[in-house]
Amino acid sequence: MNTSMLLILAVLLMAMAFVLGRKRSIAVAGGSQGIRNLNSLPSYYGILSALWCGIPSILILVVWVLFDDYLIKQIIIQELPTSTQALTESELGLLLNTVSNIALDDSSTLAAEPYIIAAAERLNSLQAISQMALTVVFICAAMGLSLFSWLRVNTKLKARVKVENVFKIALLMCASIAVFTTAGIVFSVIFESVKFFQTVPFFDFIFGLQWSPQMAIREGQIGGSGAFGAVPLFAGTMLISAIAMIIAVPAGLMAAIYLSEYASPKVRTFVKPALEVLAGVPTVVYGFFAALTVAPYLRETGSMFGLSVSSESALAAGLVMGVMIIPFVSSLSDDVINAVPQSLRDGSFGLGATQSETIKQVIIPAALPGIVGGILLAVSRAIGETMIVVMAAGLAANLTANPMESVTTVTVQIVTLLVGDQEFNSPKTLSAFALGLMLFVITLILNSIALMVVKKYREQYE
Amino acid sequence: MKQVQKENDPQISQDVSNLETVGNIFSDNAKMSMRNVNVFYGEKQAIHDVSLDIGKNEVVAMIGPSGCGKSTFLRCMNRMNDTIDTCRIEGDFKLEASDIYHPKQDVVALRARVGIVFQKPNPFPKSIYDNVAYGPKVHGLVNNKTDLDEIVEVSLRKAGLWEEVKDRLTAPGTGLSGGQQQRLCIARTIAVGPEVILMDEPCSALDPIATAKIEELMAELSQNFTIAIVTHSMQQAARVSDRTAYFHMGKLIEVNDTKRVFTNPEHELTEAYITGRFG
Amino acid sequence: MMKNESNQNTHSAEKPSTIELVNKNLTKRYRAEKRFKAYGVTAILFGLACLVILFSDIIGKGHSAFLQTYVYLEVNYDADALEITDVTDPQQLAMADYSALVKSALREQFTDAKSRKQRRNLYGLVSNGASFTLRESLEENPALLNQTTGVWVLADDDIDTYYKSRGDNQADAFIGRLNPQQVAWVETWIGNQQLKKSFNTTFFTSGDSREPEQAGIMGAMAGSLFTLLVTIALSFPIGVAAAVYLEEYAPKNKLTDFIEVNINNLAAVPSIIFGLLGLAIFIGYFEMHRSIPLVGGLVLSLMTLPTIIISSRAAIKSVPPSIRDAALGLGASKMQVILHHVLPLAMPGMLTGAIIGFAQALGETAPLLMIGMVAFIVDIPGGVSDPATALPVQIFLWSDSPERAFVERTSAAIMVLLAFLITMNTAAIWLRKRLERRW
Amino acid sequence: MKRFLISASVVLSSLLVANVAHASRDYINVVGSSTVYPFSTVVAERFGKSTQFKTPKVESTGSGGGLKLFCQGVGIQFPDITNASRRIKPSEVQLCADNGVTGVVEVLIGFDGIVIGNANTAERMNITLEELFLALGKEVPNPDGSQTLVTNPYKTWNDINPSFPKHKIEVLGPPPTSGTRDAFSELALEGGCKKIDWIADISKQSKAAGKAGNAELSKDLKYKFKSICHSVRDDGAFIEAGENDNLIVQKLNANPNAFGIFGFSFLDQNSDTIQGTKINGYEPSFENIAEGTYPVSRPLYFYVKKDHIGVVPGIEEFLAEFISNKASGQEGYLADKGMIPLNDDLRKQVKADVKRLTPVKL
Amino acid sequence: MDKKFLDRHISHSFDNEIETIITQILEMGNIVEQQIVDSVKAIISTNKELAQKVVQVEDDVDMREVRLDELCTEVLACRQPAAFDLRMVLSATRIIRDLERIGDEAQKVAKMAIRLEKKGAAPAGYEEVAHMGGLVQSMLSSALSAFSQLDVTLALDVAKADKKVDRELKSAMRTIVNYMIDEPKSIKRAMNILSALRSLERMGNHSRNIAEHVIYLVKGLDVRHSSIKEIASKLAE
Repeated sequence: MNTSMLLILAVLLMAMAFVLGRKRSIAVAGGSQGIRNLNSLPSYYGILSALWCGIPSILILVVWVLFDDYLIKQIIIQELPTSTQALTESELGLLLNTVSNIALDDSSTLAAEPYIIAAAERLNSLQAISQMALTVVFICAAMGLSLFSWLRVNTKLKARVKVENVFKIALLMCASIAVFTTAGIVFSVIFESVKFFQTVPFFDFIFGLQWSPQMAIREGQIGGSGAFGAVPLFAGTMLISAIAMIIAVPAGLMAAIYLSEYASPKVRTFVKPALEVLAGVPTVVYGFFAALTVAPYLRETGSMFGLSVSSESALAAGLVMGVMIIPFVSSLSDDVINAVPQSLRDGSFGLGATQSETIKQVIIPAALPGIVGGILLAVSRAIGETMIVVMAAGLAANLTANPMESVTTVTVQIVTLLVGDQEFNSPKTLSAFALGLMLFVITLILNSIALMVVKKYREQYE
Repeated sequence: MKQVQKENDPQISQDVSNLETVGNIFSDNAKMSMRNVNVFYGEKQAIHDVSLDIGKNEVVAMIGPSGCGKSTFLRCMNRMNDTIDTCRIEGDFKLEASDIYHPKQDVVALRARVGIVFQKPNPFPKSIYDNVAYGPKVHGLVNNKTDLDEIVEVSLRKAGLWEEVKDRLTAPGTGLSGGQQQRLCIARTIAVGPEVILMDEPCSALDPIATAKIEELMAELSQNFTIAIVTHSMQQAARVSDRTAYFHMGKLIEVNDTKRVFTNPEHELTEAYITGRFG
Repeated sequence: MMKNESNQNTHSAEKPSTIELVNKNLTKRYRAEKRFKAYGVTAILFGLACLVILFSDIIGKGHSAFLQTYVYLEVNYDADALEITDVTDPQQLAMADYSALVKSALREQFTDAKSRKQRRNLYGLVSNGASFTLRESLEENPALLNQTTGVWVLADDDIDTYYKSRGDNQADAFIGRLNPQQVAWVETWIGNQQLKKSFNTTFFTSGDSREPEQAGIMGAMAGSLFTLLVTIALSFPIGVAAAVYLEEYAPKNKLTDFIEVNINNLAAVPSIIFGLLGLAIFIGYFEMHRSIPLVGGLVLSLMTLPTIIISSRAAIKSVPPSIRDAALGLGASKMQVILHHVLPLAMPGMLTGAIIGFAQALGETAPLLMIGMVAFIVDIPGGVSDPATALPVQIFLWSDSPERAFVERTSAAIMVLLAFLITMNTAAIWLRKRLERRW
Repeated sequence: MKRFLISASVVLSSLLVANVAHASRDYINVVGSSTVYPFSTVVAERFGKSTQFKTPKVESTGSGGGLKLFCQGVGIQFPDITNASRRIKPSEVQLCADNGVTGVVEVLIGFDGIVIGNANTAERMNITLEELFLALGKEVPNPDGSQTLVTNPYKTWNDINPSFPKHKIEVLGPPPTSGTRDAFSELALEGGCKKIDWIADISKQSKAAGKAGNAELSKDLKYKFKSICHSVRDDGAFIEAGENDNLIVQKLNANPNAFGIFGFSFLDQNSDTIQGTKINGYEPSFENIAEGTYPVSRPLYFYVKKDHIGVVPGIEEFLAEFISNKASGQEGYLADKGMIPLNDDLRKQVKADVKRLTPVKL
Repeated sequence: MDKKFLDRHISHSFDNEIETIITQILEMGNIVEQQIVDSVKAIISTNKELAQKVVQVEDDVDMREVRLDELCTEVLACRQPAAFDLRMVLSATRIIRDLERIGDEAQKVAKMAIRLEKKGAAPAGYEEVAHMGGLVQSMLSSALSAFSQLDVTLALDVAKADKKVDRELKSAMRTIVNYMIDEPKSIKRAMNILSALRSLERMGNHSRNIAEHVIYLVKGLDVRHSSIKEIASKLAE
């Protein structure tokens, strides 16, 4: 039986264990009249039995599947002719791939040597044996454990408590995945970053004003100075994010205010989803829009006024990013504005304030912490946005505050450094990971601040 | 002995639509007068043909079971119901000579003259000072800080809160106790200098001591202001008001002197309500 | 309190009437009001205008990709040319050289193609996918052997672009790489009404191709589907479970706080960092293959998980405590309360949040760049462990292709992707409207 | 039952993970240069359609990224073939060897012209390599004629040559991480740089010193020469525009004053909107590049892991398809896609090398 | 006026309390009424036992008064009655007081009976006593039924009957005074019968008070110290 069949079998066995456990508990209690004597409802005994039956046996299955391949291959290797024993590990791996390809597909046996065909046959038979053994062990374990739990059923067994504990632990594990993810992120960038900081001093990286990763990555190539000062990148990121925010915050906030305070329900039902579509448009699409529609337009408009706008200007990327973030800001602000109690509006109207006065002087101040929190979240989104800037912003690491010049961002550099011509162990490639780490840390800080602000705001109203 | 009737509350199902208001809806010195008011929420009619005068410096209490339309009526008096889209109002509302619902009547100006205090204390999340100063500021009643300070102090004094908060005017208004918050809201309303103050169940969220303080305050305010109050507490209506209006299913059933209503109401529904026979 | 009465009187004397002061300022205040409202309308119009510009830009560029040019050729299924001896042998039918038929058909029509180079140019007018069309028709109907019939076959992408841009006026046409002789041939076809535009089924039924006329988004859609399936299968149950734990069970302690901070942070971590995570953990550490939907799905699950947890928590929070108290008061256990009352009531909210999360995952590109899903894959994936791309990645790839005809296909693929996203968002909104409960 | 669903899905996914990680592979895995990618994919597609093998998977990772993946080891989780728009470096050969990848077969498949182009609504230029160097070099010879270097002072094209239009110098080009950039600086800039005698002398001196046995001096001079010739100005005239050549093409359309650096195939496909700048009087055309009169073209390679041949089905057949006349011959379909094929002699040699699977030697 | 909805409060225990008050008042009324009957009988038939019973019953009446008062106080404190309920409780306390006074007067009459029994029968006035006794008894009885039925007409009748009692007393006094002038020796005994008559007249007054309370209870009109005419005209409004 193969793994998926066994899984189905496991489900069936668990169902059986459930039924048996349930029946047993009723029997132990002395018929349906005696259920009151039981510590828990009969179905809990059933579930407990099912868990006893299912979890360990499925664990066995998992462990088996994880290791049997390795063991079988070891056996095959042992049995290979001595000539092949001397092969390096990677060669052996290739040989094994040949073997398993042949084992899977008989048609390609033509060119193979006899010992390989033998090995393939051996592999097939070993796999069959393994599957048989697994099936037997699995069924025995499942049956035995259900019998064990069946025997344990008595009126004093706290089945419900046990089941709920399992439930709770499962839930806790799910909740902890976030922690593992964070750990995973740190893990995936930290080693390379450490390597990077061994070549480039940390403070040079943090405070350096020159970014030019044009290191010679192969002999004979002459690059630039190879400066790794991240300041221009972060400045560029901040510039683009700031432009985006200048667009997104007023537009998003005003849209949210208009929709929640002025618009009729009809307008709201139409406009709100329409604006949310803006948030759903893939960033790739925005990237093209920015690079091909907005940037040339800005350039032309700029030249009309005698300004020289770079065709990769921070402005274009920022504008489009701002458009993308509008719905983000507006829906966050909308939530916060709606959370402001109606009584405050009534209070202000009751005093004779106009709607805009009420909004400006009561609602916005009351919602301000929440709005600020939302904006900070939007900022961290802008900072982390990749595709738009990859397509629309340039790669020149200029340290400038002029939005009409071309700047580059952290994410752009990560993508270019990792997708372009690279060399392992060159600080040029490693710097991508250091940048990733920095980006993670910065968004972490921003988010923490945002969350603190939002939390404080919530406490005020709850 | 009287026969004990088995049917439960027969009067509730009884059609009240063609009942005439009993008692005296008129006031000699009317500050506000409402005539033939009908209010609809969408299809549903919330108020049926109600007429009522509120005399100058008089305290009029509106009582009645939940959903009888008393709050709606009160809110219509300074057009707070404008904010509800489905709400449609017919009839005449007059504040002295001006028509409240006249298309040219400005709602902002109206509310400056007819203030309102709500059921739940709703101080703005600002300082005590700013709460009181809010109204004068938005209406542009003062030009300088000294005047504003004065208005704030006078209002807080009138609301009986000055002594309690004078040392912490910059503290947030939300930090006060429930009763203090409600008095702050009253001070906030007074600060605009309205002619009429509407109170929508101002004490329902307060404990008896705070309630007593507010009632005391109302008694004093009634010397300078005209007050209309909606309340669920009949005792409160009896204590603070000069006249009492009883609403039932959107109809104004009875208006009379408070003393009369609470000792010998004219209408059986009023009597049934205030004696606790339904509600 | 009335000791201030005199004070108040003087006060009233200074300020004779509130209403006069109020009226004095009214005009100014209403102007401000109008202005403020106008800002709001402007903001919304700005947003909508962006939407309209964006969409019209895409639709304007991409609508033509839904039509495809076909050429009518008189083809003689010559058994000798095909080297078919036994028409019942599927092996022979499959391996036969159908392109020879196309070539001979073209040669017959345009006898002026003499030199080798001219002939090459002539053959270039028809897509190399034409031979597949012939094979299919012969396989379907073996009686066609040695018969001459008219067949509509795919035109080459250059012809497609030419014909689409041509309109009624030859001068408008985009000639591109066509030489004058080719143009003349095509004009002959147009004169003979041998060209037609019909709905581009290829675009929806086939995988990627380097020939624009044969390229389709089926492979990318299947890849997106598998990726999304993995994402849904993992992130929804786990997200809901985590939300239940945090809302219902979690004690107030350091661990819970830590988990919470982590979740909230992950929600705003740049997606590219998740790509780095996938590269290091799933591909580097677990040695999974590159470019497979499973890895993509795992990465995207981790990315959407925080969104789902947060929205599920909000949904659970919105179930009033009174319902929990009521059930607990009747003696239900915590688990029963959650399973019987809280989850069913919170489900609409959780689903809405989840759909939005999935829509986000569907449109995500950056993390997939890192795990090798930016690849040329022709075969339509059949499962989560077959190499695949995803729709947004396909867009990214096509946008970088030199062939002119890919420009419109890129926009068309964007339209398809947008259609999916809008459908998902609409579903979320519909669900929210339909199942929303007010307490 | 929710609990069951949750645990079942977790278990199921871990099983899937386990299975996938150990599964064997039956398709060819190609990674590497984004320049070779368009050609490699065409071959892969035809190969998949005309044989019983699965269509190879082609990833565009950049030449360096491809080689990095390629050299990580032997085994099915590593790629079989990597494309490169430059030759493999000794350090990369070393890395491969360190990881047990010894038999790396090099296949030269053709050339790619690097084009400097602008929108065809603008004026067509005829530029020399020297002028190009003056326009884009970071430090250029002092315009007063002295043998010193100054930071590039040229702002507009007609500063360099009065016959050029009076436009701001604005060139969109690939980032330093790109192979195209390497090729451009090597072929175009160095080519122009050498035309300036006193700089060319540095190179000659270096060679002379090398012959004389003074390795140190030779290296220093060589470095000096290269740093003059390969440094691209970073004052905004040269705009690093990413590796998406199509985007560059479209940006040129939007901005007629700008020039772009991109592969020949993009010019080929977009000849209606952009035009190639003549370099040294030669237009970037198929023939000129193939004949070598157009000076800026680079070789395209791919590298095959010999150990994988016979393990992953179809590698040999794929190689055969790639170097067949049908594909990379003078009249092959790759030429249609814009690749400049090898001349016949070179091709014969490559074919022979591939047949013998001669490992690369540097 | 249709007051049938006034039958029940939302709070049943409030209903019960009011009910208890009413029943107890009626019970007390019955006892007091019996006292009147007994005391009149005792004086006419110089029945000492009967008279003593009247005196003894008085303790019970007093006790009932106290208890009912308490009950009314409780209702006032806890229920804060309004309108009809308020008037009911107020009337109840007043009716109780009046009933108690009637009881007192009946006791006085009974004491007269005992005295007369010791000193011998009075020269005259027994007929008048019997007549007035009957009148007063029926007044009280009517007042009580007016209370129990909230019958304003009946109550008005009671008020009218009080006039009659007054007239009766006047004529009886004339008769007895004439008698006393004729027979000065029997003045002491005659005085006894005279004070009994006076007591009866007071009982009549108290009954009228009860009737007035009923009118207040039902109509909310305070008709104390008003003439019958005034009352009648007020009621007619």
